Amino acid sequence: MAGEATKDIEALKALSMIQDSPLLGDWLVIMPIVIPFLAASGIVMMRQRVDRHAELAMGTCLLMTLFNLALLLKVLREGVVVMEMGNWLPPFGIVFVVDAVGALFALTTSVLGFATAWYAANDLDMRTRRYGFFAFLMMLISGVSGAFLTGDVFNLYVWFEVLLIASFGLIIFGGEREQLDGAVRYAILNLIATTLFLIATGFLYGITGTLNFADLARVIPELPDSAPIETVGALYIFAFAMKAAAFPVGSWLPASYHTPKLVVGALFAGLLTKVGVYAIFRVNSLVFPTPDEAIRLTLLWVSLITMIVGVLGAIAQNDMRRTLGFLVVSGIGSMLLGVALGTENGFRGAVLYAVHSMVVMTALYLVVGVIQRATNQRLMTEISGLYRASSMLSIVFLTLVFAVSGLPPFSGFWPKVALLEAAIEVDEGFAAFILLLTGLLTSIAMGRMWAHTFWKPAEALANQTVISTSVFRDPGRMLPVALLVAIVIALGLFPNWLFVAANQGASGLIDPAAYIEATLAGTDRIMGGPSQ
Amino acid sequence: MNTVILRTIAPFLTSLMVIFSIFVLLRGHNEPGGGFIGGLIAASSVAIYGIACGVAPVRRAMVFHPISIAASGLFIAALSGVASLFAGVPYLTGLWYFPNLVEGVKIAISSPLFFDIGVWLVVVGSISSIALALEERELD
Amino acid sequence: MTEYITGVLLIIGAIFAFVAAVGLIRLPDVYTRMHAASKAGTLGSGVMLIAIAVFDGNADVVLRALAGVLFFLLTAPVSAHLLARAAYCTGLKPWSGTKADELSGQYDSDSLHLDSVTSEER
Amino acid sequence: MTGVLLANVLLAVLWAAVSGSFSLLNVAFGFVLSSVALWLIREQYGTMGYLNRVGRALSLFGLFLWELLLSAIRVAFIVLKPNMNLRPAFFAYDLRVDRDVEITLLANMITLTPGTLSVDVSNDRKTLYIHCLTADDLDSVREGIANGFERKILETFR
Amino acid sequence: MAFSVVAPFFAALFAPFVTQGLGYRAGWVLALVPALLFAFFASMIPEVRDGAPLIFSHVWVPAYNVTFSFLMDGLSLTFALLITGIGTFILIYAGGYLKGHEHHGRFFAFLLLFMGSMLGLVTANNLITLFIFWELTSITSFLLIGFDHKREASRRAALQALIITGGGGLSLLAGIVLIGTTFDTWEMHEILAAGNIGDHPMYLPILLLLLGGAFSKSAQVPLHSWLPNAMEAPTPVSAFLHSATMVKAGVYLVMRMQPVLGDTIAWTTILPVFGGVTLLTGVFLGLRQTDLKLMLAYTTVASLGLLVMLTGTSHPVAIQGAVLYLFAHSLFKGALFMVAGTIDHEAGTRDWTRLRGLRRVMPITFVAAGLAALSMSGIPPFIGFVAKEYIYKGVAGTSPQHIAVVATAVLGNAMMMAIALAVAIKPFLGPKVEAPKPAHEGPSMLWVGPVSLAALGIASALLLSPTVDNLLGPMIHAVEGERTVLDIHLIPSKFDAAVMLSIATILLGLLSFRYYDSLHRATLRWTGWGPDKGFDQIISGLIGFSEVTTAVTQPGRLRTYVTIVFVAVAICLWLPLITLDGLPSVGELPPLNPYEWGIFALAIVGLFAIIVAKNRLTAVISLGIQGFAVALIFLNFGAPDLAFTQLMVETLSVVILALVLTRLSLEETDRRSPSRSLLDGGLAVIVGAGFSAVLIAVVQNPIDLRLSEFFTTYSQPVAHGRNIVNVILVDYRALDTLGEIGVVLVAGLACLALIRIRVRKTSGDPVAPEARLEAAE
Amino acid sequence: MEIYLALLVGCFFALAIYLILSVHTVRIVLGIAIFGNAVHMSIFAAGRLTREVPPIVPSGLAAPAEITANPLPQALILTAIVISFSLFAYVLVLVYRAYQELGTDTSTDMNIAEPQGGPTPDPDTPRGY
Amino acid sequence: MSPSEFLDFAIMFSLLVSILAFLVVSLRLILGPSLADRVLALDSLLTVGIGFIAIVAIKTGYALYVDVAIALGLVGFLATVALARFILQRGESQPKGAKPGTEA
Ligand code: NA
Ligand code: NA
Repeated sequence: MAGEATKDIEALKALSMIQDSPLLGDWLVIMPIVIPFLAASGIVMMRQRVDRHAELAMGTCLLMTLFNLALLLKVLREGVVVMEMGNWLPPFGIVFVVDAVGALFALTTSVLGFATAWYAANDLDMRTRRYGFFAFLMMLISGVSGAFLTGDVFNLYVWFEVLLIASFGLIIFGGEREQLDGAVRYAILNLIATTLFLIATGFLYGITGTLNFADLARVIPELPDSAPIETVGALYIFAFAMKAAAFPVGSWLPASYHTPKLVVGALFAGLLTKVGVYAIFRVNSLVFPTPDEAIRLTLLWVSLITMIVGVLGAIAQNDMRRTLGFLVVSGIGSMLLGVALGTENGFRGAVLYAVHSMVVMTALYLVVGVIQRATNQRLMTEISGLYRASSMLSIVFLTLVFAVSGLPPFSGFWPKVALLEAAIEVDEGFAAFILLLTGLLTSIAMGRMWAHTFWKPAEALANQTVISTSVFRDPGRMLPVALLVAIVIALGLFPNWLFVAANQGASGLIDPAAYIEATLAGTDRIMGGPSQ
Repeated sequence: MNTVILRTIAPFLTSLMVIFSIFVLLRGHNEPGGGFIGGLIAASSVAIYGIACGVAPVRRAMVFHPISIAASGLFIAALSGVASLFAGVPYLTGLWYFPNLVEGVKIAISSPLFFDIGVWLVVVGSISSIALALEERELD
Repeated sequence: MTEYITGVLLIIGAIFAFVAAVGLIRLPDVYTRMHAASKAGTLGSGVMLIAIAVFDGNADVVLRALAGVLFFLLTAPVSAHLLARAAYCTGLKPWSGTKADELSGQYDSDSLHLDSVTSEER
Repeated sequence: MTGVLLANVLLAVLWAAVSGSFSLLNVAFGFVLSSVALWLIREQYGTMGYLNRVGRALSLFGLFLWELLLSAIRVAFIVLKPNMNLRPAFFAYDLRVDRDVEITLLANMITLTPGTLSVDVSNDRKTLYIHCLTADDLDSVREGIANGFERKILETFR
Repeated sequence: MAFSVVAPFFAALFAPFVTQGLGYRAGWVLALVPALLFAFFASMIPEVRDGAPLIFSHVWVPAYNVTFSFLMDGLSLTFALLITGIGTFILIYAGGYLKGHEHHGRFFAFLLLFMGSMLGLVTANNLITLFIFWELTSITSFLLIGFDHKREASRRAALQALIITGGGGLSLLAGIVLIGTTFDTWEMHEILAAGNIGDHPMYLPILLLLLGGAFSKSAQVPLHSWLPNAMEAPTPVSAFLHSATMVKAGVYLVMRMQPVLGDTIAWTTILPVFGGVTLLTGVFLGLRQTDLKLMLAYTTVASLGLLVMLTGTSHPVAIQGAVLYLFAHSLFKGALFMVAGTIDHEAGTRDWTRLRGLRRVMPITFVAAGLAALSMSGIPPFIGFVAKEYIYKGVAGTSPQHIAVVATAVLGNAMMMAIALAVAIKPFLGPKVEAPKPAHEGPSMLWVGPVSLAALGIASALLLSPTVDNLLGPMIHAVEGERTVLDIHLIPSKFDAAVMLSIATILLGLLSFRYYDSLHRATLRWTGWGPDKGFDQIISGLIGFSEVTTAVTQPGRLRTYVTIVFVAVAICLWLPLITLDGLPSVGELPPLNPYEWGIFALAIVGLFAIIVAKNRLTAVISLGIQGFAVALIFLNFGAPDLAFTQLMVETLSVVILALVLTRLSLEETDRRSPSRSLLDGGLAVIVGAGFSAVLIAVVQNPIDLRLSEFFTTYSQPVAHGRNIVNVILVDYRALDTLGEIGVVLVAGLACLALIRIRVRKTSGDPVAPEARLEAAE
Repeated sequence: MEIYLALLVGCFFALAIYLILSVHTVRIVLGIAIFGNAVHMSIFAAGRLTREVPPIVPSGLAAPAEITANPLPQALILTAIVISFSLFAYVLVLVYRAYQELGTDTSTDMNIAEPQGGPTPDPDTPRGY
Repeated sequence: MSPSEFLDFAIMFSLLVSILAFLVVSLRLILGPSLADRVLALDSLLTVGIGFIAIVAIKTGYALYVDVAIALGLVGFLATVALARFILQRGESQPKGAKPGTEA
């Protein structure tokens, strides 16, 4: 009797669950979530041991970096890696599906997490830590990683919320009045964006009856009625464009990114908007592979205007941090351009640009953080004489100036060439022109910043800048920056592996057959499906 | 609030609500309820206790800082999924164990149960810590 | 039979709930309205919970329904007390038709300390 | 007293274990059975006081329920009559009970019974301030409370 | 080969340390690097002379088809030799020139970086590689021009150079990418092998884009202004980058692409016009100057114009002239710049109106200056003379429309001669006047370079045939794109038009020198707008434009942002519905129960109450009503868990609101003007109706319930739970729940931090040293 | 049935948006709360409505005997409700603290983070080089 | 009337009456006039809601909804407590027109 019941259960399990045990390597897929979750809860539990928080966070990020590196190599070698949470057949359970783009972004995330944790470990006071800075950091990283790795649209929403609330926590550290003002703007506008994401997901479920990306890719072409799904597509693109801070709905970013602590700004600049861009990749690739021409054109114009508006905003600023905020926006425009072109090369350019932008913007924020620590000033007109003060800082900053402007031989060059090629090959000459113009304007903005703050001698200002050069010799602050700058240079000099990953990622985004197959093959075997 | 009536009745209500919340938690897998709802009920009870008797007694009663309790919940929940690593199944796969305590009395120990307990702890801890912090803020 | 009892209990409960609502509208001030809300309201919902107990009859449901009723009986008067006190302390004047107010002047306006009055003082 | 209650509960659980069912009915039945058993040994351990008190508590509860019903009906009549003949008042009531639990119980009961509503207890716990709907004869109201709930509470708890 | 390009970069890394150890003498040591490279490249001469171009290819970015590859033919070899050869002298010169400067090591490093970049540029085979080196020269030039960073003029000049050459670089990049998509390769030798593409539809865009890069780098009017301003850089830089090498990169590119892009109407029109205008503008502006370096800079502009003009004719002999002139110019201009620098260094000024009679105190420098100036003037037997001969041969022998070209060439050359004589003779001859510093001959480091280069100017002419056979011949072949038979001699074989033009040029030059002062004053009369002023206007205009744009796009008002967002939402909702004809039709409606109407009514009442609420608490409680109504709706449609949660959450929301609002004192009325209310209301209704319409459209078609059926089937037997919703939460979709409790935890933590953080009241201190957190426990 | 709910949801959205467009931060917060409710009901309706039968397997059965309400949207909404609540609590506390520290609850008066609230260019922008 | 018909009638009747009660109570909530009136209205609303849930429980046959009703009672009490305190503190600590942000 009991045996029969057990047999029944086994039979039912065979129908509802994946039968093969996951390889140990498949666990790499979930580690970017589990490790920081455990670390974050550990940090909060150890509230009394504030001194250990930073070490725990750095260790976690380092471990994640190793795992993510292994994951990327695995993906590059074996193709898409899948893990079915709870062992349930997709699309019924939640799956993590990792392709080259996801793995690449997750790796970049953990590296940036490590650098910022390192910097923060030497920059933050004990009270900030006590209120959970590193826990927020861990949660932010897990949210971002989850967003990069998940294969389920509602789960993506959840990760968006995780990273959002973590960013809410981070943005308020610092104890300045303007932070609260900035945080209000940031919070309200971002809340609207994620809520729109949620409702679009509800509609999507109502139309298709499924939430799994791969399954959606199969179901949507069969739909009888295109109007609702196009609306949902428009809503998605809108919500993600807002998260990505694209014009005209990205005002929240320049309105708030300059207010938090610099190390927080560094994290945000590196990670947050890219999640929006990544979501656009996914949705574009799997859910709405052939969007309405109007949507595509809109996206194209949005991307171009975002580039220009962003960089013009950067030129107009005096506050160095605000300049960087606008540059983040401008970079988003470049990535969106790649998406809007809708070609494999476009996606490749966008992926390359995203990785570059993540590293460079984080590094720039950290460098500005060092500068502010040393000078206690934030306005370009109030800072000068840095060139003489530290050659190390000069090299670092100048490298970043050239990188962010897209000049070779640094990380910004390759994405620009790739995007340029993508634009030119589909005869979008104007887009190519705007892309190049943006690069030029960026070099103007950053070149002026360099001239004003570095070259201009300290004596040139009425209030001569007081520079505490000890900050520049503090390895705790300079080494993380140097690490990122080393990556910027390495990406410029040895971009091949990045191209390999981006090529594989972009071809997967254009033709997601492998993604779909990897996700649903097991289900098809059991239930009978397209691949049978 | 400094009234005899509320102060007298609040501890009683609190204990009642905590019991109810645990009941709702444990029963959630089969009937309406579960970790969230249970947690919200328990958090409500903490709020009542706090309003009636003040924050300090609540903090003493909870022993640990509520946010640490919440963190332990997240820890438990995240860890409950890792158990499946050793069972050779993917993350968060439900693992079930039905020991016979007394003859005929079957209870179920399962990873989803621990997961739900984690949910309960997180909700209780987190909401209590917000409420208590706001309550303390009132006084300063 | 259960159906009849259940039905009757429901109807009674609903009527009491309605009475409480009407009282809330018709009575002249917050203190008098509290009478309606705390008595009729509590009885109304209590009766309806008992209706469930009758209808279902399973021990666990009965027990919980009764526990619920008990809980309401415990909390409803406390709510009324707290609200009335809050209203009075913040200076909400009773209806002009109020005959007597022995509470008047007993609260200390800062600390909300409430003095006692003995029958002699009255 | 609590010791006896504990004994009662333990006996009920023992019954449930022995009879092999922890269903509510069975436990309740066990509780009644063990009460009977406790009653049997009343002379040796003085359990009679406990049982008496349970009986008085039940009677208090019954009185309360009845008053609640009456009260609700009375409110219904007042509210539904076209001309509500209201003569409300706040009055002070001198408490005889002085323990917090008893005061609370009394205040709650007063609220749920006809025409009266406890507003607050003075800080020295000597006076209960009550709001009533029909203040024609406050002294008889006071007397009703004193001889009704307050006396029963004192009987139950002392 | 790749190593030879990379070597200067490595040397640059060590330069600061070498300088730290050896002081200014490091110049001698570091000069070994280019000297050795020169030897290395010289060793390639026979191979290049005899055979096909050499290609050295290394794998670099196979995933993007970019190789680290180099092409060695006559063109690149000549350039490489010029770069390393002149570079050797420049490094030596720099050792003496900047002796004692605090950033001397950095300067050497920059110079070496530049040298490597320039070598890479001229030897690159892969166009992407070429571009990278191209931009590297811009970057190093930026650093070198701004070397004297304390002066605003230096910073301006550096930025100007970066922006103009960088902008041109972007144009070049676009052209390169276009070539890549057109030819499907970026390997130069493959592109050269493909032959002329004058007929290709993409020809004109490619040409224009490449010329954009070349003209900016080679300072063609109107992009020339950065070059004279770049004279802010220390003289070794001017001599090396801004005369001998970097500015020739554009010419190099034009010459390199001549076989592929040349000999079309566009080519032979655009290049000569720009080149000619540049030539004349250069000499005109050069005459205005009193600063020796600026005079030389403008003649450099002019020379670059001449080179572009000649290459633009696509005439074989003109190209021979161009190659000869390029070679000659590198030698004499490098020497003259160093001379000017030495004068400045020793006499303390470069103003020719304040310098006289230095020949006695600076004899060696004078000799160098004289030799170089004679070469520049095209006097035999200098290499400059040969160059001019062949220039005239080329332009005179061509068709009549080249009259203009001939006239331009003659006028330009004559004026350059006048300026050359002015530079080389005026400071040295005449009575000695008091200079700011007591002048004397510089140390050997300062004269080795100029003397050697000037001497080479005569030596190469005297040894013309080996020079041409080994070096310039292969270069000419590379530029012409075919191996023509060369007939180049120092002594003209017959008295032809070219000789006449040469004589005319010399006579005109001498005449101009005779009346140099009045000529100089005459040019000064013309004052007005120029591209240099335009640059400032463009930059400040850009800043102003940015400010205005940003004020519009980022007005700083939350309400504006929110309004924009919802307008966009309205468009997203309605546009697809309308354009795709997806407006839902409401057909038969199933009846609602009366009490369901009641619940809906309750919800509406709650909403209404919020709007009319005059104070916070009313609004909060009304919020409770609508939340309560939502819970009843959930309950009514079979969602007890939802109703349960909704009730709890709504109540807790009300509680937290009450806790928070205790301290908030808010406006009682919604401060909106009637028109604003109408606008907001209209937008709200449009968006709300949009959501309704989309939702109706969504539910019109039947839904696929696969997922829920699966959950229902396996909940009890496999997942051991009867409450399917809970099983979904803790099993099927437990990961959602995990993330969600993460949110709950972080929200708690964030609120805690928010409540505890103490905010400073003063806003005077712009940077928070530390967070102001209150110790809580 | 869904259509009725859709229309109701429209009202919720409209009111929520009207509130969010206000300049008073507390009204914005209330609007966000209602916005959340509207979204939850939208998802509920999008998953189709079934009256009264909850997705619970009766005791002793392996599967429900009759057609139940769609459980998946319920689970999604539950997750969303808890998340919205958390964010709501945060935003509320944030608005409260902003009010305390900035002294205003009116977004038009909050101009510290972005001081140049008007169309006039910022005179501080550095010029020159 | 058969038992089940009677029950159906009773359910429908009580549902309608409850809804009516909801609406009437909401009226008080909107009218006020005092804060205490509104809080009292909310409290009554929840009380009626408990009854409503009981009716739905009987209507659907899912007696377990009684838990929802109990929970509503619990949190309803909490809401009243919190709001009563809100009234006290609003009336006391911050008179109208007080400038915000004056503390700490
Ligand atoms: Na960002
Ligand atoms: Na749950």
